[in-house]
Amino acid sequence: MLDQSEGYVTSDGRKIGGVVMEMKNITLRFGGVVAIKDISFDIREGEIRAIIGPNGAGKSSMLNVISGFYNPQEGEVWYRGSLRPPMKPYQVARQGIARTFQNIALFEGMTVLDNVMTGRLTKMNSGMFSQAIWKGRAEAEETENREKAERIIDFLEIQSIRKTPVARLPYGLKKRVELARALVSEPSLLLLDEPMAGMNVEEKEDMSRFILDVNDEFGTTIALIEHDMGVVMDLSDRVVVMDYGKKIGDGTPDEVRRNQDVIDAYLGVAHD
Amino acid sequence: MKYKLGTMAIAAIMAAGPVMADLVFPSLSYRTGPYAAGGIPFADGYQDYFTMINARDGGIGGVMTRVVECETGYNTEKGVECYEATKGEGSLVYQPLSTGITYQLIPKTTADNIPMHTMGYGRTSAANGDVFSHTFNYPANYWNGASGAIKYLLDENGGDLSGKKIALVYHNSAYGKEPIRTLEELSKKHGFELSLLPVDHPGQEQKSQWLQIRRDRPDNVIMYGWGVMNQVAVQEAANIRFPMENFIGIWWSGSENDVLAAGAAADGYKALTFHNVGSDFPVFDDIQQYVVDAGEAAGAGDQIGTVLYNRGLYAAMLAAEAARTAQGIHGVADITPAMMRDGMEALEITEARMTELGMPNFGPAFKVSCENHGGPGLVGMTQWDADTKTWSMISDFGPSDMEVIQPLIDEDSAAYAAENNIASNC
Amino acid sequence: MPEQLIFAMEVFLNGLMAGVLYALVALGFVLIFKASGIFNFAQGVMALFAALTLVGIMNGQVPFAHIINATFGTDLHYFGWTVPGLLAILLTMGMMVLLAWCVQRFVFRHLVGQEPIILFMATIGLAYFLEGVGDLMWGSDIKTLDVGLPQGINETIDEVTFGWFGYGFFIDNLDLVATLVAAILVTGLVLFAQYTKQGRAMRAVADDHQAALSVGVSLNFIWILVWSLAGFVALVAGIMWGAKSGVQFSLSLIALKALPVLMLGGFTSIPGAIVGGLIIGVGEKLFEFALGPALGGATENWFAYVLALIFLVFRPQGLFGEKIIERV
Amino acid sequence: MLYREAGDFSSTYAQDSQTFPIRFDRYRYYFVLAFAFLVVPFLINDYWANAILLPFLIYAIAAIGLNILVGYCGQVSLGTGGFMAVGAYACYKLMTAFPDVSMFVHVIIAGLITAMVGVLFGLPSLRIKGFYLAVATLAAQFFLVWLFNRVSWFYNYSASGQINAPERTVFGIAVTGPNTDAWATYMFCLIFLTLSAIIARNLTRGTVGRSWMAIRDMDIAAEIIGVNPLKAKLTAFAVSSFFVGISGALFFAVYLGAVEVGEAFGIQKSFLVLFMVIIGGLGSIFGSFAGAAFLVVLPVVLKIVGVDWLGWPTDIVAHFNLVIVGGLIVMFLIVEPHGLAQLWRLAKEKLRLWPFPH
Repeated sequence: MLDQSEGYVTSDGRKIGGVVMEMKNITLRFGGVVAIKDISFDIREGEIRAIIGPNGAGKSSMLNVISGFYNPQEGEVWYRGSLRPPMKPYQVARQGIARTFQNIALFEGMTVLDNVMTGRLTKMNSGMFSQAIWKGRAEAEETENREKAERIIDFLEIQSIRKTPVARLPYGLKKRVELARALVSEPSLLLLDEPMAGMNVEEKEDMSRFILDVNDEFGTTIALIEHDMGVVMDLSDRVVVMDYGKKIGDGTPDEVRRNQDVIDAYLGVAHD
Repeated sequence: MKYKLGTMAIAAIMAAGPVMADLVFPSLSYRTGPYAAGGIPFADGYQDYFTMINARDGGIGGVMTRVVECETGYNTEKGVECYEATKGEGSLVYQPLSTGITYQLIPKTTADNIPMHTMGYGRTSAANGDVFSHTFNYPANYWNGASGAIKYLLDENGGDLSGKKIALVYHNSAYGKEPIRTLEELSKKHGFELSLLPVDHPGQEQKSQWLQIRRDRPDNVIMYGWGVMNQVAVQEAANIRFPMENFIGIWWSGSENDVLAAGAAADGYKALTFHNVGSDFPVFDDIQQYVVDAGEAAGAGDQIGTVLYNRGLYAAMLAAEAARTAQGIHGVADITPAMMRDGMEALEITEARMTELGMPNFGPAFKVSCENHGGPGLVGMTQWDADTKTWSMISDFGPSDMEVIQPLIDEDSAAYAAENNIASNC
Repeated sequence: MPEQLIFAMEVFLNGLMAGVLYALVALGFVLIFKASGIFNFAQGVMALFAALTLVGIMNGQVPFAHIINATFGTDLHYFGWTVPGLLAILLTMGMMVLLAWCVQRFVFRHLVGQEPIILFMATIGLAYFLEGVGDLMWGSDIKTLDVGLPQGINETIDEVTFGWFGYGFFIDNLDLVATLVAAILVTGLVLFAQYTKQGRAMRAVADDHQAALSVGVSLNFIWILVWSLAGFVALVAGIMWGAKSGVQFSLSLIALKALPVLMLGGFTSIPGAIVGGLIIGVGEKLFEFALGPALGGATENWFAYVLALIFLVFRPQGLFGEKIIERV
Repeated sequence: MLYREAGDFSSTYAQDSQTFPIRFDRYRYYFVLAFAFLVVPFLINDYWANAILLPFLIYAIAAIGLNILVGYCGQVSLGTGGFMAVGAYACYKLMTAFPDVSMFVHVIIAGLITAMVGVLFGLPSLRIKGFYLAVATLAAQFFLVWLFNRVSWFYNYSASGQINAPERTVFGIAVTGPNTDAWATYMFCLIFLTLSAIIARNLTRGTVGRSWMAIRDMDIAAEIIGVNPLKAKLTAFAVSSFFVGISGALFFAVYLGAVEVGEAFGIQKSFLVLFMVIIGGLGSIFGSFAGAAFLVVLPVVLKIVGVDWLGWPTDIVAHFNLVIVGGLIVMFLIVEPHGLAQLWRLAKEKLRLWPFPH
């Protein structure tokens, strides 16, 4: 296991900082069903952290706990050094946690640009009156944030579809727009829910590149869930492996790959 | 040639309408919508009378009449549209046939100098001609109706109503609330106990109200209803075995429509009226001869002789007589709306004149004056016979208690005058 | 027993009866919504149309008489015959099936896969259309509907309760009949849905369109079927209300009484519609009885909605709706 | 090639986000504005004002208001009639209590009061969704109408419960009461409509608008990316009710002059405005105009054609009117489910490429 105190240096030489988020003994139940059972792990500044596991392992539930959509029955969520009280998802978002969704959750009635701009909503706070007359604060703010949005749009290479209604886009592009929407809020923690689900090899490579670039360019801490072992192992710095709501492994890709429990889970050894 | 409104609509710039050489009587009817059943016979009667006058007498004073019908559906906005669409044609008098349309036409007609006749509906205090210069509501209004009902009950009970319980079942709208103040005053004066039972539009469901009546056992029920509310109320009254002869409706609750649905159970139900019922008048022979046989009957032609048809006929007769009076006053045959107003203000209907018109005792004899646009407020009582399916008059047109009503009229009209800075008219 | 309590019991019973009628109207909404996801705004107008057609057929009225007369200068009104009630009901039912077919063929077949709001809007158009056609066909004057239903106070109940409490309860015979008919109708619908091939297909469609389609159920047929059933329910509701108030425009407004029932019972649940109807019926009558005089009366219109609203705030999925689990 | 965007470049983001980025559109907009403000007032007569233009302008304001709630924020409301009544009665109380204040101020304050009431009745939207919410808003409709009918303070204790608009002025020109000029009432309403449309456009293209649309398109996702659903829904209810309240005030004071709550602001009104919004196009300011025009003007046109040109009996025309409006609604839906605004948009797209379709 790695040193828990001060961070580490990755194999490719990036410096990883202190703990951004720490989950302590999280248990989540739906009625009688236990989705997550007593799981603890941490996410560190600047790293790409993956949560993997077979179907039904509780990965998505875990992500939903992080993003505040579910409140766990037991356990503590520590964010930036303090205990996070149960809060509404939008409050979590305002703390700088952004995410994408497994089944794309774009706003279908809006254009790509507007979708991306919704990612800036947490940063925009001009008053209703100013917006109504479209003068002063509101107008300045719009331009300012539009610049930020355009930068991300350029970065993700979706300039040409800027004014296209999202509903008309193909799947792969939608995923990218969703990433843009999450990214534009300049999150200190970016959660990606199966960013490569349903993509072909080429699209997966594109997406991997974008994830690495984001991490590289903006230094964004990323936590991602993924089904596809291969991609994850190449991408991430550390990996948590879940199965049936329990944590069965945690460590660098290499460590995890050698973990017997993980191998069993993925090869489908019967549970007792 | 028929003047086409459409041309006006398209070329609105040249909107000043040509002067027509006929007397235009707009009919803001409602043959559709929730109250169509009440609107159709009235509109038919109104139109048939003028058709007959044209065919029989060659119009009024030698000038042909023309009825311009416009469908309001009992809807205020459509009423405005109808008013604006027809006023340019030299319309002589408006009969909006809806309390809502009346209220919003009162200031408009005054400003446009066109008279309006709201016979047995509309704003009661418009009877004060000193304030409402262009609105007329002779021969009777809602408050006359309330008083007439009480007077009828007084007569029935030997002049004493003290200790009696009377319930008012009313349409929960401006119209239905009209009689409340009058009845409250009268209850103080005569010592009866008044209870109020509002029924919300449309009035399909009145179980609560009639269960309460069954529990409270009032001696009499007075109803100010309209539309489906009437049929349901009569049916519910029959259901709880409320004695029909103790159940009195206002004239808008006293047509065939209101009682037929309940069948034999409605027998004996009473309703107020300000005009006679049935088709036993010479005028109906003329209608048969000049209108029906000529194939000119309005609508489906199946309403002749019904209560509301007679009301339309009566309204048309009063309008025609007012026009004739106006022609006499001003000495011109082709009168303007302003002259029509003068004619209405000087209108006098005598028994002799009604007999002359083939309508003996069709309505009360009365006289309009500048101060009094409401006439004397004479109301009669009719009763339904379910066997023969006919309404018949069971009392003469009698006076109502103006001692109680006049102060209320003065008070309400004074408030209106103050709110709108209206100077004295007379 | 105190007098007020006895009165309250009477009000309660009458509320139940009124509730049955509300439920009957709500049932028509539920049938269509469950099978096709369409919130059928035209249900009330369908009841009016059915009742108008029934009376028209019974009286031997010439359809479109007014427009024919106006166009050709003829003077047609009646054929001169009358049709017995039962036969007329069958003929009217045939008319409603035809209507269902037309609705499916000319409207909803072209709108498959559209959003609910658009389907809802199509039913608005349908309501306008049907109202106009109904008036053109049969005229807009008020008509008396007499298919021989008993009306008036039920003597037996009056006497028995008088014996018990010294105060005879008022129960309308028509309400008793309506309750009986509603019970038969609901039982019939449930049996139909459970034990016939078409019924099972209907339920399959309600559960999952795609899956039903893939096992060879004809959606087209099912939708015509549910619209016909809704037409039948509308006819029954039209008869019950029409017997009381005559057949006329206001009949289409009874749909407004069904909406709070739908909120309470859920748009997709037949038992919900019935229980919801009863709760609304009893609730509004008791409220009017208890607080109406203090508030000035005529509270029934809004009370049903406020009751349903308060209920929904605590249970957003309605009485029998499935609990909504939000997922991302 | 009347209509093209080639050669239209935006060099700043502000230019790019303006309402009419295409020059041709912009010119047409200025032209329509100029025509409405500078030409129509000189041509207008009573018929045009009272039968067509006033109802159109006022319903368009109501439709813009409702469109914000339904079209932009996705909260279906059937309480419009009730909220219009709040505007009307608030305006009436203000007019009679402060006769010397400008009518302009009364109408605005009436709108603000309605906004507050709207927020109150918007609270259940946090729990109730979709058609359930639509039916729940009927509670507001029925309760408000009952309240205004019941409590006589609202109608200054008049005998019948009708309210009448006395004469009130703006800069000394009468805009309410019987002695108004057609141009004055028209201009008064036109100014409100123009302001409403501009404000609505500004709000919907900015921050608030995006949070509304996010809630509409996917409320859960919106919440997770940081939209406060409480704030978004309640602001939508407030802004929507503000406009609806203004339209109610104008409807009573300027257009009809006298109203009775049950008749003028009944459930039918709620449905009518909703139909306008849906037929015009959800989520489109232009659609609000188109829908209002369609439902105000079409019946009048049909009536003129049927009664005045063809000489048919009025009732047959009225019935045909229903059949035609109903039929057209269904037909439009089949051709283009997203309303008149979408039809217009598609036409523009075609025109943009015309005469070279590829």
